[in-house]
Amino acid sequence: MIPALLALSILTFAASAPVLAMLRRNPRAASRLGPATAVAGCIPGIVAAILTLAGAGPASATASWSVPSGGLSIGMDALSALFAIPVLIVSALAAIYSRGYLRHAESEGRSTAPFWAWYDLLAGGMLLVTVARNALLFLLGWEVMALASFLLVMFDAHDPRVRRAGWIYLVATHIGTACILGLFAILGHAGSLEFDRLALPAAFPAGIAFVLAFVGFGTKAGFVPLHVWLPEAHPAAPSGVSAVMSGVMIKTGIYGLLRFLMILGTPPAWWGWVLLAAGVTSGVVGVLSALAQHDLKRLLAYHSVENIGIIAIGLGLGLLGISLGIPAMAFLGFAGGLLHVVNHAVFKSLLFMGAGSVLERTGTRDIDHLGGLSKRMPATSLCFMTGSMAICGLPPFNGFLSELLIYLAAFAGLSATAARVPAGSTAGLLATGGLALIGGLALACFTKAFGTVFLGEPRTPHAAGAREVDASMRTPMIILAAACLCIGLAGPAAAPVIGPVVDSVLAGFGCTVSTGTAHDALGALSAASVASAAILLLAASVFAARSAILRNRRTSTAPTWGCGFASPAPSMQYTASSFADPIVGLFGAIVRRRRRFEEPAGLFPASTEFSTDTPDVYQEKLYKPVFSAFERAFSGFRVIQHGRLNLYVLYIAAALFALLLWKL
Amino acid sequence: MTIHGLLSIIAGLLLAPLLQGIVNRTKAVFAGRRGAPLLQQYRDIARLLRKGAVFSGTTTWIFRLAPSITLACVLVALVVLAPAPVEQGWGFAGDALLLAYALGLARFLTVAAALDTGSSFEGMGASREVFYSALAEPALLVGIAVLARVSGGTSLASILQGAGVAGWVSAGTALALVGVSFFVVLLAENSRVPFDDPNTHLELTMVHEVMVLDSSGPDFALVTYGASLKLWVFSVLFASLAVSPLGLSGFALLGALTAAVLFTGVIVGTVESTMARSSLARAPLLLAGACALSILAFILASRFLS
Amino acid sequence: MTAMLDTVLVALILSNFVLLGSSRLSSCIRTAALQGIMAGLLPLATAGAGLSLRIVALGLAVVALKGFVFPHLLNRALRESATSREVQPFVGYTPSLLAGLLALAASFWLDGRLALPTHSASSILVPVSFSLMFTGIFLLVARRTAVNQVLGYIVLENGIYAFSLAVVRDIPFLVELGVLMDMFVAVFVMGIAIYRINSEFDHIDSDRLSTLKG
Amino acid sequence: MAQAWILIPAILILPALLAVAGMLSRSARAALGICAAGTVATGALMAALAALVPHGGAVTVPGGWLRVDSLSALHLVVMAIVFCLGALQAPGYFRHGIADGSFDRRTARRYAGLWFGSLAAMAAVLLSNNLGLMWVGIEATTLLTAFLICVTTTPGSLEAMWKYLLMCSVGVALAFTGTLLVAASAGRTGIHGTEALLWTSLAASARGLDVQLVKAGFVFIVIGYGTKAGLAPMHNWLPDAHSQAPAPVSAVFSGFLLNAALYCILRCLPVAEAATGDAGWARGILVAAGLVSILTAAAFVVVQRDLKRLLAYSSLEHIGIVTLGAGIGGVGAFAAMYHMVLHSIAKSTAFTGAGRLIEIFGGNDMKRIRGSLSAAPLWGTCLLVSLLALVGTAPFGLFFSEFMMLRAAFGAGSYAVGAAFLAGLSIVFIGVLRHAIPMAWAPGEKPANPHAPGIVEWLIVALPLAAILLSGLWMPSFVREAFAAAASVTGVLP
Repeated sequence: MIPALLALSILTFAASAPVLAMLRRNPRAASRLGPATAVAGCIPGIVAAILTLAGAGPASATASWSVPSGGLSIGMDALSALFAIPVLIVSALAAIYSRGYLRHAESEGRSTAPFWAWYDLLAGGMLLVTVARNALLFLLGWEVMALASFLLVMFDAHDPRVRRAGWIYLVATHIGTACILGLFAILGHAGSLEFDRLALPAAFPAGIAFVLAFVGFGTKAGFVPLHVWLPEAHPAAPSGVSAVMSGVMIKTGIYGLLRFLMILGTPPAWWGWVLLAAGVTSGVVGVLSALAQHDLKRLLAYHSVENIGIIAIGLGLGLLGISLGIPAMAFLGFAGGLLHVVNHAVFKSLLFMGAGSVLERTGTRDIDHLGGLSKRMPATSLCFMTGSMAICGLPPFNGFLSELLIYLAAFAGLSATAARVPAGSTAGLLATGGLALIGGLALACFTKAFGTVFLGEPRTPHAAGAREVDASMRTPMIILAAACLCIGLAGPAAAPVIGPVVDSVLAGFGCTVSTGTAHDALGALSAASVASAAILLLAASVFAARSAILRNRRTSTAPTWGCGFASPAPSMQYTASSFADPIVGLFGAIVRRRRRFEEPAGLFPASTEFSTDTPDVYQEKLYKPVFSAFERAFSGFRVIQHGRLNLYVLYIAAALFALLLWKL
Repeated sequence: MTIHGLLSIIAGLLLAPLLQGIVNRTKAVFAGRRGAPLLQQYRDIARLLRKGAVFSGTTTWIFRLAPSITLACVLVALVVLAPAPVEQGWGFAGDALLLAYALGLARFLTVAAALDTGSSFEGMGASREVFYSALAEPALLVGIAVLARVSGGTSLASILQGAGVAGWVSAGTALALVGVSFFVVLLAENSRVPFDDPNTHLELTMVHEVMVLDSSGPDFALVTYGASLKLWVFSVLFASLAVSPLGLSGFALLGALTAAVLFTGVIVGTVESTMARSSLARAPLLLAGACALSILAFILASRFLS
Repeated sequence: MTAMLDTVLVALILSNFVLLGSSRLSSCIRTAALQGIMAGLLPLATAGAGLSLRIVALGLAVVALKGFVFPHLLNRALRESATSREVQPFVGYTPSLLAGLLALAASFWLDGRLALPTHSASSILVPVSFSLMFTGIFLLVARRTAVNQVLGYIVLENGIYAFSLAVVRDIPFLVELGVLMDMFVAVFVMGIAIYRINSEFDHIDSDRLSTLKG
Repeated sequence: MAQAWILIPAILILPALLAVAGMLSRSARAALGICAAGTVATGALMAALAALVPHGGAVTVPGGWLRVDSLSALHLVVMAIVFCLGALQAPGYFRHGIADGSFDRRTARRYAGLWFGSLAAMAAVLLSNNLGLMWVGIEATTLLTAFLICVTTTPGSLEAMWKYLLMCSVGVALAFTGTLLVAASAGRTGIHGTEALLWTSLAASARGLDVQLVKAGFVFIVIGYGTKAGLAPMHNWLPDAHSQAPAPVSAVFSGFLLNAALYCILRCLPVAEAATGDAGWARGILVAAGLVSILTAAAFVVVQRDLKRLLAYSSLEHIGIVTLGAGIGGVGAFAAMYHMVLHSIAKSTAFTGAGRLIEIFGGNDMKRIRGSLSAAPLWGTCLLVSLLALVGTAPFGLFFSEFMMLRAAFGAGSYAVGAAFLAGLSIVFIGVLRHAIPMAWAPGEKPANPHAPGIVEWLIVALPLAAILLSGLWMPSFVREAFAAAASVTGVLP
């Protein structure tokens, strides 16, 4: 039943893609059929995943596949279901959203048929990745996903920045894939590539396999410093696709990492440390880089790096919990990390859709050119605000629950067996401090983003002329915003869902936790939800009381108090760059802001310019130099193809002699 | 909930504006003035509640909604924290995070409301607010982590009660350092000197006050009361650590705690009177110092406990 | 018989040195022709008692090709290109002679190293054939004009031909014919190529054909 | 089908007749038509012959000089496909030349004659059981194809032809030496005369061969045929010849000429391995040659500016991959066969697209080719998709063959080899796509009104690409068996 549903889902995607690709000449049909097939493809998969989580238990099916050592093995267990649900729901919602978002392109006479074809392939690829039970099938899904998302990024390829982004994305994703290929080749040494038959060769150092998995899947997930493609590619894609890529596609990296770490066996402590360190680094670097941006979508992309960092902190604590023998830390760490996977999918896709709506209506992604949109786009503004609060981990929204669990994992490390396991408490401290710093900075970043874009007065005519987006774009955002709140309030219901998933992961690592104590820890979720509800209720009562008081009073409207200045103008508002400047300045070692400033000259300076941008430090200082060094080296190597026939003949002779000397 | 817990909440709700009064009175004493009455804050709030309101034409529903939600958040924080030192089994695992993040929500809305006005001054205040708090949060949570390490608890109640006499005996230095760190956080979070000067009327130098320049009437009353409650909450955190070595319980503990909270007001007033407001560039240094103290405390605690 | 064979082989070596040390292209062609004739006569010398009509025919064909057809082709190419000397070879003539000596030494070393189960007619047949091959390759590498490179190729082929006599008792006739055909066509094609290069570029310096690189 | 062997001489004779017909054709167009029709007909014969080869067995012409087994059958099929693709695209490619007179009747006749000549020569290589005859075939290919490079004479094509001619002649001469050495090694086993050059008899008594001679012979063969196959560092003629030849010829060069030479090495591989005691002596050489080729190609791909040279270096890389796979043996040899077939198809298609784009945009320089997807959708898509396939993106089949090869390398414990292989692949991936993205998407000057492709042109693009795509998703059992059987001819792992 469940495998059949999954197969139906995947086949729907796979079959509709070529059909859509052929509709290039018939854009009307494509723009209807595209979202319809995407949603239709998602539904059976969602049903299957929900059934699995609802207790139908793991199910799998195998069919033979004619490609050597391939097998059409798909399966759904709790872990797959947990990843498949956000993948499919976000894909479906983003499809509906993209229908409206692409109307603009259609009105310019561009065919969206290829877009929808790639979109279906992307969704199908992601689903395949989460349900494949054969390494070759997994790779197929993985590569289809990468290729389809690359082609989607290239949708606006007339823009040189988009082409650059696509190129960086492709390079990064390929380097990741190369590592995964290596990993699978090692694990599949015995011949079969079925997941349950994969194993490390005897005496092969597991550490190398771990590093391959970490780099391979971490590139997709976006751990610092493997993240450089992310802030390039996500903003470049059409916003619906950004929502899918940032919201769920990068999670396949997390999924793959978890799935294959389980195959690698009992983790030594240093794996956990690596993940924890990567998590804290990604979190802090991600959020700081986001703070320095004034491109809204780029900012959101950096936040994906940050949130992947938070997830990695959770998983790192989980691994450490296993290897240090602190079951509570293991349980809570995985629970928090996995819950955050779901939560981040919800609010990040929401935020990208919000940013996309803003972009669609104003034509700009530059925060400092916007402002005052909350009056003009009220629904978008409310949704974006919800997402902002959720991503900052604030109650009563969903982000709070997952961060709470990760904190609890850290506390478990700190306190439970404190005296005996100093490593556990160090990890706990690192996670606590890191999360706290990340949380504070995230709040700074999202007050900046939300405040500058939606509040105050419009800074440019683009923003002033904006209107609310239409229903097809609004509805998915409202659904996701509602989901943020609902999950946040559904703590009591979350525990029975997340518990079995974590149990299965721990079982995969060969670690069993007495379910009683561990599940008790999830009780904190219920309490947190109750507290969240209390905040809402209290706020409502206070507001009601305050409104009642004001009802009989005289209220009037006046201009904003300008401290005596009589004619304030919108351009005098605080800009996002100024807002973030103190923090960015403080962390100048991590984020390098470049300033371009023309000194005003002469007695009556006509015009002058000031602008800042913040390129990625890793790209500037790490990848660019390395790549150009390679390029120089290769250029030097061109000398051997100098055009002289004589020497070519000499090469032949030299090769002959070398081989004779070597082999005779 | 026992009577102790209930009383501690009620004390907070009722006495919070008094704490502000104590701070102001202390400062007046240091300055050689008579100063405003101790209950001035109550009068201010009552007066504001009776007034009408003026709203900026730029603002939206966010500006109107924010003070209410902010107050709700601080109230929840109070309910979570206030009974923790006196009530066994209060709260839940990780409720310290609820405290921190509820205040975070309050901050988000305050900042959003400030930005909603489109005023450059309020924008500047908001920028500083998030700047300070981004640094204060690690100091606070690492401090709590140290307490968790010492006490072995995960909820605020078990952390604050568990730090008790035994904790002071085994890791007293560490706890003292955490106390200092908490106090710095208190000053930063409540926009006190040396981070902010609540008395000044130069908009360019203010942090919290400048963010609420456009608030008026009942909304401003909510903001003012919320600020008092927030000061109370942080004072409870600091004071409970201070009274924990006394080994009291029941009403004695409640009384001592309340007294300590009010005395915290005196300390704050003293600090404000003897220190100058530090420059913007130095403020992060102080907070970083607080973080450093917390981490040092952690290292010490680990050494003491192992 | 062996004495005669050895004499021919020594003459082959000497012809190598002439080729290496001579700058006049026409004399190089003549030397190569002579070398070709000697190589063509080799099977008659090695066959001993098993001399058959087939071997004679083959030898004569080789003599005709290498001794007369090729030189004629190359001479024609030379006339049309108005080049008579190799002016600046990559490796000068004295070093070339030294290299020839080295190649000879290497040939003997390689022969010793390989310990081939060879023909008993002469003990120096294999090293001489190696030395011919090496010399051919050396000419290809060290000379500038296309004509000289073709000569190098012919010398290389001579070496291989001699080598085949040494190691394989009897190559099937058809294959032998095919080899000969190919050899002929190759040189023919090269001649045409030189002709076309000459008409296109007004020179036959192959080192100036180096625009395609990278 | 006991009489299946009749097809073998037919395959050799038919092209010879067609060459005559082509040289007598009345117009350039007719010559190209004969090329297309004749190639398809010959291709059909080859495919039929390949289909008739019994599983694991062989079809032998009485006398034993001509023989087809699984390895040559597979190559025959590839050859048929590649030549058909080349011949079918030629009328479109030379259309302008015919119109402006640069591809006149004389040229076309010569072209047709050389085309069928090389077809016959390459078929002879595959069909011969006699190592000498095989050598003759390779040498004949060299000489015939040399003129195909400069069908339309330009300074560049002459230079390329000269280099190709000389390097390959030297290489093939060395290969002949190698062949002689191998034949000489049979001296002790009692195989004499004619027999000593027959592959079947050598393979049958490989263990009795003189080890030292076989070793020397194999080294000469690898270097000699390797020159022709374009293995580094003997590859220098390859980019020149590919870049200067007309696109249909480049397609055949890259798609099959290299394979034919490599085929000769693969033929000798099991003999050399068996003679040296199956200890991996000969395989080690192939692994080294493969890796050197891959890495050399990788370095050049990154800094390339000329589209056809880029494709040529990609051929160098792939020939290296096939060599590496054959060297690894076992699963690697299977993957090598798989890879060889797919590469030939993909590369011919890539040259088809590249040729047209070069014509449309007026130059080989990749900086001139911009926005091909919108300017010439069919050819732009053709080039982009075939490049994606060539660099090994899934779900194209080359991805899976490369993965299998990696697995084989790791499975054999050669982690360093696998890692170097992976690094080379990644560099090529980056290097190729760095050029492919702007060629496909970057906006640029719209070329003047490209000619709308006809149905044949759609087919020669769509069919091969669909096949490569499908090959990653589905491998019918007969294909699988064909690969396995071909791989087993190159020997099995000890």
